[in-house]
Amino acid sequence: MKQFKSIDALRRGLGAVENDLVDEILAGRLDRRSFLRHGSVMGLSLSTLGGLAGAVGLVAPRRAMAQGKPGDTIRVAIATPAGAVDPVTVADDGGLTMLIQAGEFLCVTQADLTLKPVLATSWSHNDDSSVWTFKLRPGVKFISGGTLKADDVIATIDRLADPANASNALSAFKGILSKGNARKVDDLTVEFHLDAPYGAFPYVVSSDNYNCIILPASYKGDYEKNWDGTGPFKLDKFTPKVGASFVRNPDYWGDKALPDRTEFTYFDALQPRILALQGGQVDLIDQLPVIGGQALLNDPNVTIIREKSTAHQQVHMRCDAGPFADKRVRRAMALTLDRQKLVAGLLRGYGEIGNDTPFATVYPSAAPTIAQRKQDIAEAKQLLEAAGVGKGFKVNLTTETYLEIPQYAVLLQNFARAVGIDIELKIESQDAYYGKAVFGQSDWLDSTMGITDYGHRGVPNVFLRAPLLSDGSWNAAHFKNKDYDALVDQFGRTSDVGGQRDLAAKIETLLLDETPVLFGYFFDYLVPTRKGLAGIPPIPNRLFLDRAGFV
Amino acid sequence: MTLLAEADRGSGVSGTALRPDALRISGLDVSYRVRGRSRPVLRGLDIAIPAGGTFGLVGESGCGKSTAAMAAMRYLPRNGRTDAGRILVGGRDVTALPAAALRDLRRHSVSMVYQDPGRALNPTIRIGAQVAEIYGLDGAGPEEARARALAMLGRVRIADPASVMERYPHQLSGGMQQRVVIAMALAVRRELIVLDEPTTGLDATVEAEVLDLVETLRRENGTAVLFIGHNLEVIARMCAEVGVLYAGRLVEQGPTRAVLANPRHPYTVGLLRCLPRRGLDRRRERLDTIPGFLPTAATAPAGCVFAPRCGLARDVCRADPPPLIPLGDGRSSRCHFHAEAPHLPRNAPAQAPAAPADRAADAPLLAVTGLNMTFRQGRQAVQALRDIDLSVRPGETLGLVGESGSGKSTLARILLGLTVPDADSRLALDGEALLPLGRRRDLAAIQMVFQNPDSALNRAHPIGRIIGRALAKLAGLGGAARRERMLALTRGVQLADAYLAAKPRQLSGGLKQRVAIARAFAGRPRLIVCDEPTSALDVSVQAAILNLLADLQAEQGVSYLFISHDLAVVRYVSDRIAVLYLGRLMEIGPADRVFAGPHHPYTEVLLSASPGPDGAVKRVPLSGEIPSAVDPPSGCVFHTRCPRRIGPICDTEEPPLSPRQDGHAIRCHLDSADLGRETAP
Amino acid sequence: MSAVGLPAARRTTLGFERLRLLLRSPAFLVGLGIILFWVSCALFGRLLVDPLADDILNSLAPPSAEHWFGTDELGRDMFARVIAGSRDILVVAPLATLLGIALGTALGLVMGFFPGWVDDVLSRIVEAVLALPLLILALLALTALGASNATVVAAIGLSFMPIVARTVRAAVMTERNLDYVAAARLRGESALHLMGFEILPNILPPIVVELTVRLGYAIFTVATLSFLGVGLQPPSPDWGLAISENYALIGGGYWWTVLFDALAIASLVIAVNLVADGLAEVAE
Amino acid sequence: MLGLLLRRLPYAAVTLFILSLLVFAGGQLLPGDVGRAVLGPLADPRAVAALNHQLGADRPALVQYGEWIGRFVRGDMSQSFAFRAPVAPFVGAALWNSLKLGGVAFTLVVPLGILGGIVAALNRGRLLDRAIVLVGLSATVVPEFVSGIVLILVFGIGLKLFPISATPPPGAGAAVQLYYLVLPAIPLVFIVFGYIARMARAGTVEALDSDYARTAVLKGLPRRDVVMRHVLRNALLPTITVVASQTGYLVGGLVVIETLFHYQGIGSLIYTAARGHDFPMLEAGIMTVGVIYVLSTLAADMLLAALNPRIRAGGRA
Repeated sequence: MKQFKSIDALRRGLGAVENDLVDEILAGRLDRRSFLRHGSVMGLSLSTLGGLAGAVGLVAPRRAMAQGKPGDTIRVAIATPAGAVDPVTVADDGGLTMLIQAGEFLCVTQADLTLKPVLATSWSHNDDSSVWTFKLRPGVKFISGGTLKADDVIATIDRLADPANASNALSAFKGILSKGNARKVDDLTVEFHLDAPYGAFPYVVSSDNYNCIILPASYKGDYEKNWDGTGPFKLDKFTPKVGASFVRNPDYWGDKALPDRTEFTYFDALQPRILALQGGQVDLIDQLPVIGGQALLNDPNVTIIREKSTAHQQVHMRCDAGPFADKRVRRAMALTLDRQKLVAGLLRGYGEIGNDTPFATVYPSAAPTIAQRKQDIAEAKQLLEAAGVGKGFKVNLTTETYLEIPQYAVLLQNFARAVGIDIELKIESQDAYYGKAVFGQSDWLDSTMGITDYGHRGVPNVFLRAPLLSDGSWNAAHFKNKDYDALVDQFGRTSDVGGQRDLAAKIETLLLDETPVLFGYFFDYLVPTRKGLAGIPPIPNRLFLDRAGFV
Repeated sequence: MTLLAEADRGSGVSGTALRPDALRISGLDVSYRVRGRSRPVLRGLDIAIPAGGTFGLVGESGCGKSTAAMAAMRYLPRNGRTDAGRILVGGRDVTALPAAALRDLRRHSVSMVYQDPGRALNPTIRIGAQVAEIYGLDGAGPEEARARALAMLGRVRIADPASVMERYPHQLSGGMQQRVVIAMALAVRRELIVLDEPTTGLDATVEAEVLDLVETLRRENGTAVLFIGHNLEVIARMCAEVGVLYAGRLVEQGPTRAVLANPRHPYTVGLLRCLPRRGLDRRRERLDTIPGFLPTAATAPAGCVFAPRCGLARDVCRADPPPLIPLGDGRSSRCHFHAEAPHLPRNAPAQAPAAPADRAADAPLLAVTGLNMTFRQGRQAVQALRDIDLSVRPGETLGLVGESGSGKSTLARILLGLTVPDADSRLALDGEALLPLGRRRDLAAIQMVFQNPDSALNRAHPIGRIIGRALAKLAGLGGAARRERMLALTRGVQLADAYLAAKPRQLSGGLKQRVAIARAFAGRPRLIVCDEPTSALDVSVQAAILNLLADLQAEQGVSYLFISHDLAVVRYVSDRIAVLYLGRLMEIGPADRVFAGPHHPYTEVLLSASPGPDGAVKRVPLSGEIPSAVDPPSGCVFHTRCPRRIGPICDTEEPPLSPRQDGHAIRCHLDSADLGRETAP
Repeated sequence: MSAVGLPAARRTTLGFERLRLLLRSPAFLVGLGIILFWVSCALFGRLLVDPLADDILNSLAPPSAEHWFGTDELGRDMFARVIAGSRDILVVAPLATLLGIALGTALGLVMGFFPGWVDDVLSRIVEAVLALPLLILALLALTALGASNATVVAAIGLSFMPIVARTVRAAVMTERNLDYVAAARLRGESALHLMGFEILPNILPPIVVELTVRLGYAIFTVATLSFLGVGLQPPSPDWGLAISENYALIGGGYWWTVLFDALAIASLVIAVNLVADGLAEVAE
Repeated sequence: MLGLLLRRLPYAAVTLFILSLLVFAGGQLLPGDVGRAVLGPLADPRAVAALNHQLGADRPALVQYGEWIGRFVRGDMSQSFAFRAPVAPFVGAALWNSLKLGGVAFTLVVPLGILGGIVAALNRGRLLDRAIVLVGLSATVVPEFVSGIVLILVFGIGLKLFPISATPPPGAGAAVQLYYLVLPAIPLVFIVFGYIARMARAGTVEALDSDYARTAVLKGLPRRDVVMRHVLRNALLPTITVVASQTGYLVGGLVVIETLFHYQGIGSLIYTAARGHDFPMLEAGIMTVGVIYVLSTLAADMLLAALNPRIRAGGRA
């Protein structure tokens, strides 16, 4: 039941792009989730969005997220941070989990890919999305005592955008935001002048870009000394390589954290984490891959928090040399995959099938019109025949030991065998696989065929750019296509979802034709918890515990 | 044949008639289980030693004599067992005693002195405690036990026993260690003491002292002795009775004097004929030998165990084992034809090979002048050899004698080029400077025959390869020529061709030594250094090897530098003799002159320490231990131990090696007239 | 003197005697039997079973008539994997052992043969390497070299080198003072000849014993490295790797994914050690 | 004794110096670099270069080593690359953990192993001997991860008798810490038991067969005295060396146990440092293990010397 009156009332306050979004909803091309997500990027307040959604009849599916009781101590097993916990350099899951306990972002990507305002209350952009204006939340106190101001945000962003700073966020800012381009409007307003128009910019300063926790302008690079931030927790005790504990921050600007205390214990390997949960020594572990995690998935004493994510494993095929230089061969390889079986078997259903493009169906911009690629051995054989390798060939697949990648590799090997492609596996440690991570000194970037892990992102932009653009620094497939580059550039500038979808359809078509990278599946984010623990938001890779408690 | 005196040992002690025999072994069969098979070692052994009596059990290696000793102590190895027979010690059957009684027997009645005293003492316990332990068992309190231990160490003539009490075994010399063991064995008065080769491995001078000590203490305590040995001289000195063991059987037994004087078993006869005796000279008469190989009890034939090697053997010998036939006067022999035994035909012809002409006038083959050898030990410089001048003429044998530590082996190694002497030393072979091994031109010229044939042959290589390689390297031969020369060489050392394919471990010690000799002769050697070439061999084998060396010398005109501690052997083989003490040449000269005297006092001591089985020489005692080469005595290095020290001059001034007569030179301040001479003819 | 012929007792060769003794030892025979079983599995296993064939939809099936040892997470037959899992370890471990023995023997020969500064310097280096536990050493080597069958061989071989060298050095030290070496010197043999042709054949018995002992360690270490994820890599059905991949599953009741591999490792190392023990006893 | 110590110390120092050189040289072989290791594969190369520069990891290797060794000899273990904090506390904590675990294992296994070996030797050839030898052999050769997993399953998850982690909660008392270390110590006991028992058995057998034991028996000493006074002291000499040689393993070689039982010991410290290219941490960890090894061999030598007068006088070759 659509309430056109209220829609119109709401629409009066919106710009052209936002109105386009409403059009999309009305045309039935967006589901509630996508609508909310997309709307949040535009800077529409959640209440506005909620009103719009309600008006157009998109009823929120009530998630049964039980609320725990306050005052508990939550014990968590996470991966050992690989090095110093430093917002500028952290690159690993353990480290970022540490960062987000006391630190906060301007906005946070929610489970449904919407952005929740946190330290920013709202944001807006100019016509071509090249200048974004963020309004900051007033009255936010740093643990160290100061109050959040525009200067703090600018200092934080400049610190991360400075190429001289060993900043891990440089990749994310590359081509989007440079140092000095965050400008103060007033104490609570910041303008970001982008290098080029970018429609999904808020994600770049959201929890998606986990280095972007906002620190005081006076921060000196000694994070482990003071664990400053604005978050619901403050550090109690930290022992490098062993663990950390946090207590409730009584001065938190928002709802005070429920747990009295959170205790993180660091583990180097996954199996001991699983055993620790089974042995009752911890209440949850940070993340569970399906492979190796079966014991917990079936454990009646364990509840699995599950959320769709866009994390996946890319199978790249060198487009510039070797057997895969012919796109027919790449397509043939893609046609050997039985994706249903992959998801059902390898992921036990905890994931969804991929269509050889980064557009997971959870992205609102994914084009709904593109047909799903299916296993077709006959066609694959024809393609190989046409490419002159009907008899098959031998090829090496190099990859890393991480999550279920080795098993995926084995399955690929078995799939490919059906068309005579004989895959030899070379499975290395992550160090060896990534090497120096530059062309010519990295198995990842130099191999004929490889599988690489990519984490969850709130928008597909990152996946579309570095791994696939002609000059992309992670372009292991050595895919060079001017049309593609142009399409992605356009996609980045486009902020209306309809336009994005049109472009996505073109990109997807192109990628399906070229198939530089196989996207076999997107796997779900799973967090196993002790039964009775509630209040943990199912946000992929971001463990927020302020609402956690036992029922 | 002159025979040994001192017949009254042991058996003459009065008042023993009523006491039971100290040891009575009857019908003893012992076997070992080796690799799952039972191998007999002793068969039907009968021995009786009266209280206070002395009995020597003599035999060559593998005859079972040590097994007899251990069986008497009831301490056979784990795989050994007594199959039959009784062993009575003081009337008590040790094979049947319960554990406590056996311990009691060992505490009070029987004790033992071992072959290797260094290993018989616990390396981690002080000497004092080890000796005192015995008195503790005897019921003495700690104080008393220590006091008695101290006294006992004094009785075995250990100088400064109080300090020795505080020392550990490795801090003592071999002789001292053996004294300690003897002290423990004789700490309390016992009925029987078993001595198992107690002096093997000790220098002759030390051996003599240890034997004297045992004899004295034995007399004082009236203890009976079972003496196990391979050395007839020693047995003759120590024992009233002797039993000759062969392949696990006693073949002859009787009063030592009578047995040695008039042996009645072909084996005993052969054994005695093998010994180089005084007056024998390789140039005149060859030693006799025993053919064949030593069997063990397990490999001995069915009939008489000696039959395969016996020149008198007839069919009956090969069929029926002879019993121990009593001959009267307490003697017995296990021989069907004991009466003929003294007429055993010679195995080796007596005729010495035609001696080469006396070449005393020839230019020396080897000339050593001013040889010094200093090596560094930590920060100290140790002079192992000092100012050695000597020469060896072509075809001549120079005997080199001296106690262990005198520098004999170092000298040999220098000649061979294995060790580099101090820079100013001059060595020449045929007038040409003798360079260290790496730069030596004619390697074949100087070769060596080693002491231990087991280690001298590479046990991984077949004999043919060992000799063949030497021929290739030293004679430059290859192919058929090498093969031909190899056969000639092996036949020359009387080694059957069949052995060429065998590995060393399949050969007996004597055969191995033949291989080593063949190897030394592979090139055209001018000088062969023989470093105790027969000391590891049994007497019967030694004779064959000495004959062989003599034959080869006569044939090829090679010179030998013959190192040995056995003066009888040295005397037999040498033309000239050099005596070393603490790296100094003390005496050098023609063999006859050195033996006849005048002797250097040290030579005199050496000679008196080994009188030979038939020589009764007045013992000249040698006091103290050989000083350390690190800190040699001032003046004459021998002055600290010299029985003829004349005064302060010996302590301060080193005497020169002064020529006496006929190429005889002695390093002593004394005049020739005042020096000792050989007492016996 | 005429040769009477070889003494009878000495005629049986030592080698034959040793073999006879070995064949009387039940422990040795059991060990040998187990090793032969695994070797035949390694040789012929893959002719009979396919350890890689997945039946992904039938994963983690318990043991049954169809899958005697059940299936793993990819639905692969555990029986096939256990059988085939013997291959890599039985290739890698012996090769690593041989490499270590070869290098260690060479080094030990040099050290033992050249006392003085050569030995001093090498000994210090060997000692320095020995200061690190074997596993750490192998881990470091593999981290540096990257994991593959070849690098595992190299890493373990190199880690064994100093230990073997020390054993060989000790053996050489006693040998080199024996007179046969002096005799060889006296005929002008080169150092290489002395080491390789004179001394080496005589120290083979301790080297063979060392070899069998090292083989046990090598199997142990290969399995451990695989377990730690730096040794053999997927999809090898290697036992240690399988245990590493699956051990977190046993808490969920999937014991069959680990048990049979564990038994396989245990049986193989015990067997090798039984054989090593037997050989060592006989070599004495 | 002191002389022996003074003689051996320079050797120990040289050994450690060579060790540091070897590790340093080996470190050059590690793939990638520290900047990449810290920032991850997806980081911008400019950031990687900046971090390498900050850490000084982009300087010539010899310069880095020179600076490191210069600090090390002054007792400064430098800063960790990955943690950008002094290395010493990390190594200290890890070492202390390793020593605790190794200590528990040692305390259990040394008496057990020696007793087992002696009992076996005294019953040579009998059933008891064979049983001890076989159990020792089997326990020794089964990898820790096999026995460890079994223990975790049975006692940790099944019976819930013991915690499956070796790390006690912070602030735990000695008893609790011990309780946490029991389970992880058991696989170590298994591994080491066989070695010690075997050496103790061999030593005892040798001593029992020795000439001095014969002397003692033939003196008429009761068997108990022979064993206690004459056999054991000599018999245990080789065992001491074995125990010492296992110290290095029990301190530095516990990567498997540390992984299985989630314990921060020096072994896993070294391993993660190597993987993270954390050169100062790697060097410090290895030098620590090296020092432990050197010290334990030195201690064993001293003990041997104390028990064996021959060594005391001469020193070992």
